[in-house]
Amino acid sequence: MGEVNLAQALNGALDTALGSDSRVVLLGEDIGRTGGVFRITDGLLDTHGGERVFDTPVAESGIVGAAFGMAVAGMRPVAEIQFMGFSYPAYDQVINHVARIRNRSNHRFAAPMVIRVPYGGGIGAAEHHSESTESIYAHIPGIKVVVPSTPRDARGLLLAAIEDPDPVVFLEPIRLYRAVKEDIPDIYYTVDIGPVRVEREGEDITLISWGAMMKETRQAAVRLESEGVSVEVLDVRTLSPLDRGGLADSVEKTGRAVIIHEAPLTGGFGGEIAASIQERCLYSLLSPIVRVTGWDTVFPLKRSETHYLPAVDRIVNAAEKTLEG
Amino acid sequence: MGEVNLAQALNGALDTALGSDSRVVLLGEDIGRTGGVFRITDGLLDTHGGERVFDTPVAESGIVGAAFGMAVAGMRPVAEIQFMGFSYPAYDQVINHVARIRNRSNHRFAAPMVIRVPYGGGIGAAEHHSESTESIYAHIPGIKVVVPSTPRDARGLLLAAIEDPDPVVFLEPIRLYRAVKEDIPDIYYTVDIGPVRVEREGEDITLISWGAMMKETRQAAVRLESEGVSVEVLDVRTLSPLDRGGLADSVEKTGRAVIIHEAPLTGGFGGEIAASIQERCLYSLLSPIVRVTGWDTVFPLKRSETHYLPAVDRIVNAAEKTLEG
Amino acid sequence: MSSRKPGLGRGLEALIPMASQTTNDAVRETSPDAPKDMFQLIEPDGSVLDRLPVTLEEMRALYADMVEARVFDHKSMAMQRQGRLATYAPFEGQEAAQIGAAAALRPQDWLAATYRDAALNWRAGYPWRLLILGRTGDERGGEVPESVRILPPSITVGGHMIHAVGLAWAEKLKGSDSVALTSFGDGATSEGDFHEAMNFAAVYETPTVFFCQNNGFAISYPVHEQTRSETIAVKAEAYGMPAARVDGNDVAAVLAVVREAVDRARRGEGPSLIEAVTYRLGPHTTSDDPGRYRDEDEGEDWRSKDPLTRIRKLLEKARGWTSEWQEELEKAASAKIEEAVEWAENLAQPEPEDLFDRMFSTPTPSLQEQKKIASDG
Amino acid sequence: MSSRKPGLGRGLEALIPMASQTTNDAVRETSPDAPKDMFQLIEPDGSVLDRLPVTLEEMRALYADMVEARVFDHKSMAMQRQGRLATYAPFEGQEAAQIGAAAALRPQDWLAATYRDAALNWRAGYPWRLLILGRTGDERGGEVPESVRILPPSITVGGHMIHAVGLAWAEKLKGSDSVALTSFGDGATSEGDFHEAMNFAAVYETPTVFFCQNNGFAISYPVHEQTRSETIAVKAEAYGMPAARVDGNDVAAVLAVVREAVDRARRGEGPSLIEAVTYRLGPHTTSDDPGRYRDEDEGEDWRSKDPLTRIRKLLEKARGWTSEWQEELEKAASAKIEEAVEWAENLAQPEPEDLFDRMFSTPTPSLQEQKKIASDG
Ligand SMILES: Cc1ncc(C[n+]2csc(CCOP(=O)(O)OP(=O)(O)O)c2C)c(N)n1
Ligand SMILES: Cc1ncc(C[n+]2csc(CCOP(=O)(O)OP(=O)(O)O)c2C)c(N)n1
Ligand SMILES: [Mg+2]
Ligand SMILES: [Mg+2]
Repeated sequence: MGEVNLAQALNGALDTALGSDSRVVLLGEDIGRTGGVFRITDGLLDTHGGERVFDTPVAESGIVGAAFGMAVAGMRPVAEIQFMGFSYPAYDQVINHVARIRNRSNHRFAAPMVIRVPYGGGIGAAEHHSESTESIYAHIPGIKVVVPSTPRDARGLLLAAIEDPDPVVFLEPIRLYRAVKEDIPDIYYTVDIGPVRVEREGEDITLISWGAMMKETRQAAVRLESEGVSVEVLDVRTLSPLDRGGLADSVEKTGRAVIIHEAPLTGGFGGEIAASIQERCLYSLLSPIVRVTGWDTVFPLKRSETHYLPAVDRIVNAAEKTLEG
Repeated sequence: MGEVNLAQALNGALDTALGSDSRVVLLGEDIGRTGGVFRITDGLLDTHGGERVFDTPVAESGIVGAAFGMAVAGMRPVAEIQFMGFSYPAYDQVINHVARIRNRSNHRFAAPMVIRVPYGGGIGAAEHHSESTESIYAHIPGIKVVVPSTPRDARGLLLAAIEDPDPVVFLEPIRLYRAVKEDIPDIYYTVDIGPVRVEREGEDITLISWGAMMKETRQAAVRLESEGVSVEVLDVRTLSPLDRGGLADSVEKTGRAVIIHEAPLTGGFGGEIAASIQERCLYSLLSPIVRVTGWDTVFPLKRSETHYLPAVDRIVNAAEKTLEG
Repeated sequence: MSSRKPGLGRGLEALIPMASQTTNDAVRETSPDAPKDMFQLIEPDGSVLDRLPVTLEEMRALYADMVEARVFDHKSMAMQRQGRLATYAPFEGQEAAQIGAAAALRPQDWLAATYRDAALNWRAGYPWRLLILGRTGDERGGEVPESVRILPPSITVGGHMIHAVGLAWAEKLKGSDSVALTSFGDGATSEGDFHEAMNFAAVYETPTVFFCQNNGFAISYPVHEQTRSETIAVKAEAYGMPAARVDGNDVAAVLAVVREAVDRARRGEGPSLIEAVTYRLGPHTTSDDPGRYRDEDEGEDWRSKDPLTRIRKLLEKARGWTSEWQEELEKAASAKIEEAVEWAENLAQPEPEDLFDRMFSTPTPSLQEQKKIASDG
Repeated sequence: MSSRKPGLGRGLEALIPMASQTTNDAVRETSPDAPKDMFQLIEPDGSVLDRLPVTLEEMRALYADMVEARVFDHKSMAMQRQGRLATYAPFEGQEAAQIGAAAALRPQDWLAATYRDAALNWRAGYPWRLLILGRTGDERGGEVPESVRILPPSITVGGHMIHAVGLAWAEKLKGSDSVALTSFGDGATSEGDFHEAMNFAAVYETPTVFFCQNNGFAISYPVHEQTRSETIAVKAEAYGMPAARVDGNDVAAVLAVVREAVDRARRGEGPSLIEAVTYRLGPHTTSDDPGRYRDEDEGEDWRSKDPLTRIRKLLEKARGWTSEWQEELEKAASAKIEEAVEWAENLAQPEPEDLFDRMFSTPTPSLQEQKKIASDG
C-alpha cells in the first residue's frame, strides 16, 4: 500500500472489505458516482458495481434503518452519513433499534453494521459541518464507537468494525483525512476495538485525546518535551467500550492528566474519562485532571473557528498549570 | 393550591401559564381529549379551548419543529413528547434548530419554547418507556435542561421555563409524578433555572442527584443519618447550565461525594459532575467521587427492572465505601 | 366506482384494487369514515361477493385461527388486570386483518410488526409462549426460534417499517425470493420514517409489503384528524407505488390482497401498500380509557361488523360451523394459551447477569466489570 | 393534457394547475425529465402563451432583479475561488424560480429558505451585504433587519420546512394575514421532515406555501432516482393538499402560481405545494465537480432554456430591452454588490467573546466563566 493518508487508508479498507466479503455493501448520499463528498468511496462503484455500492436519497434515518434491516438479514452494510451534523435524523434508529436488536431478541438477531461519520471542524465549513458530538453516541449502550487518528489505525479499525458482530459507529476526523501520511501494510489486518494506544511514552504527564485533536495534542507534546517535560500521549481510539484500565495505568504512573477534545465541555466525553480516572487513581493524582475542550457554544463559522477550536497553546498552558499543581 | 403531587403541580402550572399569557399554546400527542398519557394536561383543552391546546399527529420532529416556528413568530409553545424514548426523532430539530437560532441570527430570532419530556423507569413499562438520556440533551449548547423532583420546584421551574427567553428541555420524573406530595403556594411564582438546591445540610458526605433518583437518594440519606453520618443532599435540578460552584461548595466542605443517576454510567451526566468537582476541589477530596448509576445496558423490561435501577442499598454501600476512603 | 362486485364470476387478480391500476378511483374516493369503497369479498352478514381465495376447509382454518387469537386477546386483557402482564395492547376487532395478512406469508418471508400485532405474529410463526413472555416484561420473549423470521414487536411507532425495506433489500441482493411484510397503524403513517421507508422501497424496488391496519385511532387521535388525505392508500402515489384498500374485517379479502402484494414482490415487481380498514374495539392499551375520546355508539356500530361473526355466518350457511365446533375451538384455544401462560410464568426469572450478557456478542470488558459489581452488590 | 395554452385569452386563476383541481391530470402525467406538462406563460423563445400577471414595467423590474441576482452569483463564485467566501452554492439557472417566488411575497410574510436561495432571500428583503457576510463565515450574516421576516438560510436539508408551518400556524392563531413560504430542493422531499411538515400544514390548515425548486439533482443524485413518483407535485396528494407544477425558468409563470398559492393561504384556504421545474447550471457547491455525474450536453440543453434569455427576448419584442440597458443593469448590479462585499469584508472581525454572548439572551454563569478563560488565554 505504501505511504497513504487517512482518507486513502479508509478507501483501501472499504475496497478490501468489498473484495473479501460478499456480504459487505455500502450505502449513503453521493457515495457512488461522486465517490462521496470526501471521496472516501472513490472508485468503489466502478470496481464493485451497482449491487454493492448504493447512492441513496437524502434521508439519514432511512439510510441507517435500511442498513439495519440488511444487517439483520445477514449482510454487512457500511452506511455513510455525509457529516456528523446530519446524523441526528438517524439518532432514533441508532439508539432505539441498531443498538438494541440483540438485547431485544436475546441474541436471536444482531445488527453487524458500520455507520461511518466524518466529524470535526477546522476546515472553515458551513454550519453543521464541524460537529463533534461523539458523546451522544458513546452514551448509547449496545454500539461501539471508534475514532482513528492515523492511517494504520484507520484501515485496521475499519476492517475490525466491519468484521464485528455488533454495530459500530465509526467517526472519521475530517481535518486529518489528508493531513497525516503513513506507510501501512498492504494486507488484510485488523486493529482491536477497545484498547487505547500509547502513542508516546512519558513520565510527567498524560495527554489524552482522540481523532482530530490528536494533531494539536501531538504538537503540544513536542512543545512540552522541548521544555523538558516527559509526556505520555494516549490516543483513546475507542470511546466505547472505554479502556478504563489503559487510561488509569498511564495516569497512575504520571499523576497528571490533560484531556483534549473538540466537543463542547459540558457533557463532552472528557467528563467521562476524567470521572473514570479519578475514581481509579485519585490517590495518585498530583493535580486535578484538566479538560481542554471546545466551549459550550455552537461550533462557529469560519471567521470565528480559531476562537473555538482548542489550540496547541491552550493545551500547553493547561499542561503547564497541571504540572505546577 | 394546598397539598398536591408533582403531576398536579405541573398541570396547575400549565393552567396558570395558559391563563396568564396568551402567547402560550400546548401541543403534543393525545394531550387534548385525553389530557395526555400521564394526564398532565388534563382538563386544559376544556378550560382553554382548541386554539390553545392541540392534539398532534404521531410525529415528534414535526411537533418540535412546528413549536419552533411558533416560538420564532412570537408564541410561547409548550410541546409534550410522550416518553423520552420517543424524543429522538426530534433530536435533530432540538440540536440543529431550536438550540441554534439565536446564535445563527445573532439574537435577531429566538425560540422561547419548552419541550416537556416524561422520563425514567421504575413503572415496569414497555421498551423505550423508561429512558434517562438527559446527558444527550445537557450536551447541547443553546438549550437549558431542567429536572424537578418536588411539586414546589415543578411548578416554579415550569413557569420559569415558559417565561425563559430561550428554549428549555423540561424533564419530568415519571416515577415521582404521584409519589411526592407537598403544600405549594397558590400564586404565580418561579424558581430560578440554574442553582442546585441543598435539600439537606450535612458535613460528612455529599449525595448528588436529580429527578427520579432523588427518591432513593433521600432514603439513602435517612439510612446514613441513622448510622450517624451527616449527609448533605443536593438536588441538581438544572443540568444545563450546571451550577458548578454550588456543587463544588458542598464537596469542598464534605470532601466526599456520591453521584446518583438512572442513566447508564458511560457518558452519563454524572461524569460531567464528577469531572467538574475534581477540577475544583481535588485537594479537598478525601476519597474518589463515586457514581451510582444504571448499567451500560438497555433499560430492561419489567422482570429485570430491579436489576438495573440503582437501589437504596447501592447508594448506601457506595457512600459507606467513600466514607472509608 | 365501487369494487364491491356481487357474484363469483371473475378471477381474483382483476379484483384487487391497486391504486396505480384501474380501480384507482375507487381507492381515492373512499374516506376512512365511510369505508365502503374498498375491496371486499364477504359482507358483514356473511354473504359472499365474489370468488373466494380459499376453500371451505381453509376458511374454517382461518376462522379457527381468529377464534384462537380472540381467546388470546381476552385472556391477555384479563391477565394484565391481574398484574400478570405489563401493559397490553388488545387487537380485538382486528383479527381478520392480522390473520388474513399472516396467512399470505411463507416461512422464508420476513415480518416486522408492532405491539398490537400478536395475532399476526402468532399466525406467522411467533409462538404464543414467547409473545406472552415478552408481555410479562422479559427480553427472552424476543428470542424467536431459529427458523422464524419475525422481529420482536416494535414498540416505537414507525421506526420498524424501514427495517422491512432493508430485510427485503438484502433478500433481493442475495437473489432469494423472500419478501418482507411490515405491519403498522394509521398513526404510524404520520412519522417521517414512514415516508423514508416507502420511498426507499420504491426507489430500490425492494420486495416489501406495507400493511397498514387503519383502526381509526392513534391512541385518542382519530384518523381523519391525523391526515387530510382521503385514505391511507392514496399516500402510495407519492412514491409511485401501487396500493390497495381492503375491508380489514374481511379475512378473505385481506388474504387475497396481501397474497397478491406478496406475489408481486416475489415476482420482482416491487413494493406495495395495503390499507386494511378496521376498528380497535378495545382500549388502546390496558392503561387507556376510550370513553375520553370516542362514543360507545361508534364501537357498537363496528361490533356489528365483527370479523369473526361474518365468517361464522358464512360457514353456517355452508354448513361448516356448529356451536359444538365453536365450543371445541374455544376450549382448545384456551388450553393452548393456558399452557403457554404457564410456561411463561414458570420460566425461571431472568438473572441479573443476563442484562450484561445480552448487549454484545461477547460482553465488553466494561460490561464484565459492571456485571461483577452488580453481583458483588 | 397539457396546460400550455397559446394566446392571452383567459384569466390567470383558471390557468393555475392545482393538483386537486381540474388540471390534476396534467400534473400527474408529467415527468421531471420531460418538463412539458407544467404551467408556463413564456416560452424559451420569448413568446407569450397567455395573459401575463404583470405589466411590461413590472416585467422589466423582474428582469432587472434576475440580472442583479446573476451578477451576485458570478461574483460569489469568483470570490469563493479567491478564498474570500467559505463554500458557495450557486443558483445560476434558477433565477426565475427564485425571483418569481419572492415577488409574490409581502413584507409581513415569512420566508424559510436554503443555502441555494440567495436570490430568493434577497428579493424578499434579505440584504446582499448580510448574505455575503454569512458566506464569509460570520454569524452576523443571519441578523436580518428588524422588519425582515426571513430566517437565516437553512443548511440542513429538510429541517426548515416545518418551521414555515409553525410560523404560519402562529400567524393564523394571532389572526394576522401573514403567510409563510418555505423553499427547498427536490432532494429535500426525501427527508422524513418533508412528510411531517406537509402533514402538519394540511392538518392544521396553516397558511404555508411549500415551494420546491426541482433542479434535477440532490448533489449528484438525479431526481428520477430519488423517487419513483412521476413528479414532486404529485406528492401533495398524500396530504390532501393542492399542488401545481410550473416551469421554473419562466418568471411570470412562477410569480403567477406562487401568488395564487399565497392568496389561497391568506384567504384561509390552507397550504399548497408548488414544484418549479428548473436546472442547476453550475456545480452543487464550489467543492463539487458535476463532471462526475452528468453530461455537459444536458447542461447545454438547459442553457437554451435560460430564464434570463427568454425574458430578454420577450422584452426585446416589446421594445423593453436594449443592450445599453443591459449594460446599465449589469454595471449597477456590480456596483451594488461590490459595495456589499466591501462592507462585509471591512466589517470588524468577530470578537472571541461573541461566541459566548450569542448563545442565550443573557450568558449563563458557565458561559461567563468560559468567556473569561478564553480571554485570559
Ligand atoms: C415514536 C413514538 N411516538 C409515540 C409513541 C406512543 N404511542 C404508542 S402507540 C401510539 C399510537 C399509534 O397509533 P397507530 O399507529 O394507529 O397504531 P394503533 O395503536 O392504533 O395500532 C403512540 C402515539 C410511540 N410508541 N412511538
Ligand atoms: C440533513 C442533511 N443531510 C445531508 C446534507 C448534505 N447535503 C447538502 S445539499 C444536499 C442535496 C440537496 O439537494 P436538493 O434538496 O435537491 O437541493 P439543491 O442542493 O439541489 O438545491 C445534501 C445531501 C445536508 N445538508 N443536510
Ligand atoms: Mg391506529
Ligand atoms: Mg436539487
